[in-house]
Amino acid sequence: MTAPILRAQDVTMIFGGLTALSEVSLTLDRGQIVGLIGPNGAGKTTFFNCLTGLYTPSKGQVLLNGRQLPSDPAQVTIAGIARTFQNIRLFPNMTAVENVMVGRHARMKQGPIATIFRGPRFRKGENEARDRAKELLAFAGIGRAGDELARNLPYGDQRRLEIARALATDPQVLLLDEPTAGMNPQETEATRQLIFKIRDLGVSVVVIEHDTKFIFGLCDHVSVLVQGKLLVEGPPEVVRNDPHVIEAYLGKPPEEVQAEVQHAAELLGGHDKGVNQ
Amino acid sequence: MTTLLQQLVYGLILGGTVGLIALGYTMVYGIVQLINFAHGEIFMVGAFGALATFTWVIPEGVKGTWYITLPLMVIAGAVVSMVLALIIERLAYKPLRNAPRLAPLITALGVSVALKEAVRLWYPGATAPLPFPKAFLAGNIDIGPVVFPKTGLLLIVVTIVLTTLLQIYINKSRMGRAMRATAQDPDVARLMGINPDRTIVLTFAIGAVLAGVAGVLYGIHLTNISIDIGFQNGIFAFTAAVLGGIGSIRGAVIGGFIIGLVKTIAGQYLPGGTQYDYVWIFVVLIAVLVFRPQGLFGETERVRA
Amino acid sequence: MTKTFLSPPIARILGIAGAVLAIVAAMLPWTTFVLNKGAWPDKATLQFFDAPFALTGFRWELFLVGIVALVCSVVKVPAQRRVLRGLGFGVAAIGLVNFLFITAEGGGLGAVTAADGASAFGSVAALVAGGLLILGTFGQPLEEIPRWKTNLPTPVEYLGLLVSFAVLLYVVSLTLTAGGQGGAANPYSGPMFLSFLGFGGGLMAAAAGLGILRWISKLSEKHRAFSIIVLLLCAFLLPFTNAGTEYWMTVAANIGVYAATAIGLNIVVGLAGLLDLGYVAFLGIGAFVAANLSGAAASSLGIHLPFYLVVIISAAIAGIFGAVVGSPTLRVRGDYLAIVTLAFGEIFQIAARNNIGGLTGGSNSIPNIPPLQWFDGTAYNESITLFGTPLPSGVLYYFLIVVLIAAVMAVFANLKNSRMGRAWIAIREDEDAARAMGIKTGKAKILAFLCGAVLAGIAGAVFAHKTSTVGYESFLFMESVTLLAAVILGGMGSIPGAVLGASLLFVLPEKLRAFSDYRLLIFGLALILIMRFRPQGLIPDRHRRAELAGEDAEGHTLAETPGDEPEQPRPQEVPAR
Amino acid sequence: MRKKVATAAVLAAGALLITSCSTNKSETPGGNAAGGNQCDTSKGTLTVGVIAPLSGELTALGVGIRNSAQLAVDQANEKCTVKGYKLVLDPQDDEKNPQKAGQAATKLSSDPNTVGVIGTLNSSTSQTVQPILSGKKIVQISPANTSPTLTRGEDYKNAPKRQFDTYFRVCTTDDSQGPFAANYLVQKAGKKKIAVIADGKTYGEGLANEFEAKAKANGATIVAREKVGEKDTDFSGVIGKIKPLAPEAVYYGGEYGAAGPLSKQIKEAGLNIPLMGGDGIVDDTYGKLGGAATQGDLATSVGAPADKLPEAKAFIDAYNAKFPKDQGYSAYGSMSYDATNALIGALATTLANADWSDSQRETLIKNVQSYKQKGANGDIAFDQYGDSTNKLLTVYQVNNGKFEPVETGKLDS
Repeated sequence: MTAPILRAQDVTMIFGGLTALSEVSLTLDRGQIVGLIGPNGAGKTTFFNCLTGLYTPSKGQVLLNGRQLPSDPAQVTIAGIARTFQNIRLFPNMTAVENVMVGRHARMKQGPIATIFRGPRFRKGENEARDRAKELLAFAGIGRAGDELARNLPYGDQRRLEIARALATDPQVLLLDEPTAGMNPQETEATRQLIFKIRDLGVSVVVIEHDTKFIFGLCDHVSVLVQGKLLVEGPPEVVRNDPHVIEAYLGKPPEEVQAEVQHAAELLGGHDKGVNQ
Repeated sequence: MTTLLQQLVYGLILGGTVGLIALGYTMVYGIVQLINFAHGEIFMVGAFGALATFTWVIPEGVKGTWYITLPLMVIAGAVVSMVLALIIERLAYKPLRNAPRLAPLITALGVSVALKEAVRLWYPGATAPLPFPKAFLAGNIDIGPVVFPKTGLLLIVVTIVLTTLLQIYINKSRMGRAMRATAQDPDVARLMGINPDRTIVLTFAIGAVLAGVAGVLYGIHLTNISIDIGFQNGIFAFTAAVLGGIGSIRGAVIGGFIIGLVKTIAGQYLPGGTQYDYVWIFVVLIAVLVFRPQGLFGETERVRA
Repeated sequence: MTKTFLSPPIARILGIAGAVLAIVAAMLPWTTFVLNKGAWPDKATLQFFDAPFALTGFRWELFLVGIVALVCSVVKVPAQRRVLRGLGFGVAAIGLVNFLFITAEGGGLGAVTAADGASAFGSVAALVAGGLLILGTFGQPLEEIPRWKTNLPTPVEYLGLLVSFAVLLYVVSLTLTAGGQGGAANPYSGPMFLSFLGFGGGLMAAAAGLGILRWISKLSEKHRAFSIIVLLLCAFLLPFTNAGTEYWMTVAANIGVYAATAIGLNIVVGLAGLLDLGYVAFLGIGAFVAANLSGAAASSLGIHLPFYLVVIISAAIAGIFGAVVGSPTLRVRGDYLAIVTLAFGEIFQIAARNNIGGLTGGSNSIPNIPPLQWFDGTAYNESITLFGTPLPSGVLYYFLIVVLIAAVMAVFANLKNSRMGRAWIAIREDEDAARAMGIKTGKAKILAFLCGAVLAGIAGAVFAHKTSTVGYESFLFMESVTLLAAVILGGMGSIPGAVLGASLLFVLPEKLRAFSDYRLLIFGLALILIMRFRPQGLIPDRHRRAELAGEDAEGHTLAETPGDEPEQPRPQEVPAR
Repeated sequence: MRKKVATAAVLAAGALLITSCSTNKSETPGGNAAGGNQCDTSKGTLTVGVIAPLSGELTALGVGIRNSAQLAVDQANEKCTVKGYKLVLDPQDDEKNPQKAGQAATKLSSDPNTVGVIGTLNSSTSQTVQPILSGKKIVQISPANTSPTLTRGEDYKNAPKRQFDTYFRVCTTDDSQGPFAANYLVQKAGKKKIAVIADGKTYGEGLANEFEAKAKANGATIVAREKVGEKDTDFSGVIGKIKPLAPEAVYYGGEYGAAGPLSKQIKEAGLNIPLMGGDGIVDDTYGKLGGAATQGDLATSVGAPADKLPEAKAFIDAYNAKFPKDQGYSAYGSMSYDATNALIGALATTLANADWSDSQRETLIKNVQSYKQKGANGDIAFDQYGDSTNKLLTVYQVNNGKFEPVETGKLDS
């Protein structure tokens, strides 16, 4: 086994006396898809923010390829972690292609002087970025939408655009924050396929999701976060059947939930309304 | 030593004015995140309103009777300021409630320019500074060689009293709670049955009343007003509000006193003297914004993702 | 949104009636008395039957609009109701301006109705005609703006562009000279100019309704290089038109300096979304640097460097200050930053007033800065002869400034459509998301300030020589607000917008000197109204324009012209947080 | 709601138009163009330009200049001073901005009928206007520029050199008024410790500098040199600073708007010393702003005392009759009146036997140069630099809020 690409060790986050995260660890191997589930307020997004440099953990550390993660989100992205947001945060007044080209920002090398004089090298770089952006849009399945303003895209396409934009930063790790929230079953399924495709590109993926069914059908490894603590982790089938998880996560006696989950599994594509955290 | 004490006195008096205006900035910003540029002009208009009342409304016979004149002028200044602020809020700011932040800020600039010009054009004689009645309380309290103008003392006392009352009101009353809730999160406040619009209007009104009172007291203290008093004192007051921590009542007033002291002390002792005393206020402003944007008494801004 | 409260036939009749009434109005007498101050007024009272074909001035304009409206309401033209509505606004504007003016001048409503045995219902009729024309468009929903083919043979498209730009040149020249130069000999230049604006605005709105403006803009985007060359050529041809007087060249050059500065500010405000309330300080820094290096007698340095060096030094120093002023952006957010910039602007002003380091001349300013010299030694403020045409003095400055603006526009456009520009826009749209894309936002923002300041510094160097005196009074807070207003009025992030905004803010006060006492008041009110009704500005940025096009389908007019009342407040999008 | 705003805007615009034009109406009664006695104006109309700040902070001063020039022009038209021509005034706003002033000058100078320009108010604006008008040989007479450099160049003390043939001024320069005040205050009034305060503008700073130099030469000690903002109303910082230095008098370079409150606040702070200023503070508003505290304050002004001159009284009466609503003629009104009359007088001489054309401009310049008349400020004539020859200065003292002349004399230097 190669060394894990991303490793969070005993990450603890304290806000003014309130412990939001307590010694949470997570390991992500190359080409793996890891899911993170938990009830509202369990600290999933806080944990995400620690992984993206938005927060610096009060204790513990996050290592990317064995190196300490920088504390600035921009540097984290440059180092190779890209993310999407729980509530879509595109650049609404830019076109889809431009949105993705913004993602290329860190991978382009053009100074202001070159920009002003537009030499051949500048044009080459610009064209490459544009081509790459179109490629990624096609990859995400929204190739037609290139010249539409992001704000005018349908909801599902906006989610895909956000993923394409994140991919444009050439990440090694992609963090997806509720990628299927508010989607219908078809869209959810398409997203799942897209994430597999991304994994096949060699990008490791971490997914936060409410839709347990989606997570269990997608991930190689699932961690359950409850009240800032890691409750259980392991392969989906193990986690799914863990009684603690069922009780803590859904607040219902295990049997009842068990039945529900199985019932849901039968209805292919039953979907979560995407309750916002 | 005498010089220092004297400058401290002057600084405190200026600080009283600035603090009173700063309350309006801090409350409005706390609730709608708008730097209400026009607030300084509301202060100015309050002073002019009181002067107009004195000149044309109060009968000749009682102009010298301070216990009639003073309350009337203060009330007039406060009412004029409040009415104006409410009109502005309704016509200029409210329609922009959901616009990007720059839009109301630019509107506020426009309101400020328009108000100042309107007074210059239509208040008789306002093209030059106008004399303001002292009405009463002439003279000083002498503390050794240091003079303490009685009107200045009044300004300071009123500032402190009004601030205390405001603090109590906001902490104890139902509307006060509504204001604090709206400042925290307007959407949640709405869910809790609070009408954010009413709360915002109330905030503007209270801020304007305080500014109006400040305008009248400022005029009485300095015995002259001009259309330019709004902009400068407005900037000072905004600095004070930021220094004290936006949203903090106590902070605004303490910030005001600090600003007043900075101006007089810097004019006295720092290089450049009075030529550069404004510069020091701006330096304080920049330094606070850069190094402690939450101010002295403000909460740390939470990072939201 | 579009109401259709009239039955189509009635609406149609109303429209035709309006058009006819507009023509009639042009021929009616307009005032009941003889205004006695200039050429225009006696013609205002002219009885049509006294001199049947002597329609001049605003009545000629009204007549023309009326004829066009009549033709358009009888003949089936594309987007008929849009066209008629635009023309209706034009008619109403002409009527309103003259109604108000004559009423005020004549001391009451009698002046525009009937008094002393004379009747003069011209302006009232024009107002009614405008109203009818507009009313007549409520019979059916507004049509979509027609889209014209943009895949014609290239020579035809070139020809179309050439003609369009020639018309543009003519319109600019007409607008500048409309109403005459004003002053004592012609106290009516203000209303005459406003009437012309109503006229031009009405026709432009009609053209916009026909989709012609969109067609032109599409074509010019398609043939970008060609358009730029033709536009530049047009700009260089302006001195050869009627507007080629010394006065208008001076005004145009002054506008140019501010337009160039406004474009610089547009980088900071329009692209990066950072409000800068002290921006004029950079213009001032550039100007003071240039003044000190110009060899002016009053400058304490007494150094005289060649102009191109001066420009570079001015730009560099302004840029350094820009970076310094921008550096708090690393820690300060949003509107707090606006206050920081305001504070910097005030500090600059106080320092300049106190003659800091002997560099600014203090209250005496730095006078007698020598004019620039052409290679053969011709001073820029001398008059020259070009192609056998004598050109007024100041025209060389005008040419220089056209080149300056072209350069600044090119820089702006290049920056905007690049990695850097996209980063700025991304920051404007959503700063956290931008950071998550690997953009070092602090660095990018400082760079925005730096670029903006550099452009202002260059403009400042030209400003110093052009004005010949540089003092702190030219760089007060109000100037910063005016520049900001130019950017906002024109449309944030839009290049032609900044030029148009600067032009309007400087031409209008020139044209309306009679109301100079109200200049600032109107200015303040205008800021409020723009933010309320058209926050995207007159020529919105491409992105925002696309967004408007979406709404157009629902039937709102695209108010391209300043004379038009915008149809409805467009809710500004709420940026996702 | 939106409609309401729109309606309000339209109404406001309408109100603006009406109010702004209603003053015109009194000048041109609608209907009949005749205005009393008819002069022969067969040869046409000539323009007298005015460049002054007509919007912004300095409006009061600018309007005073404009109205006074208007008065002079109207009187000339009534009296048929310039045979065969009607004169019109063309006031231009310079927003106190040099660039705008240049623009205004260009505009005026491109009109072939512009015979001359009255203005500007600020020395800094004059600096841009001078070369433009000079290039077209158009006379400029300033009622208010006090910087000596405008007429005599940068080195005006040692090597005076005329800058522009076309430029004249009727007001005095800083280098005569300042020293005159210093002589009086130090030698006559015996004040040896003086605090000098200025408002940072060209006029105030120049005056204060000249005063300071001469006062020092006279043996006085300048205990402080302070600056206040031109828009300030609160001077406590400055007062607190000079108070412990125990000055015997304060010299203020600036205008009455700030000087009145300053004087009052000085006295209220317990400093019972007189304030002295230049002609910029000689205005009744000074007494109103400063109240009883101004008693005993001093000022210098140009020429013999105004109310002793019949011309001055005539001017004031005529002005108040003509502009009852507007602001007073303010600090520079009478100067503007004199300047306009000088221009018109010279023009009348020039055109006594000739028609107006560009070739008359040289003659007009000569005639202005040799003009000599009594005006509202005493004798109006120009020396070889274009400065006023009227070096007569008067010291005034405030008594019951009014400036009363104390002594009149010349600067003997």
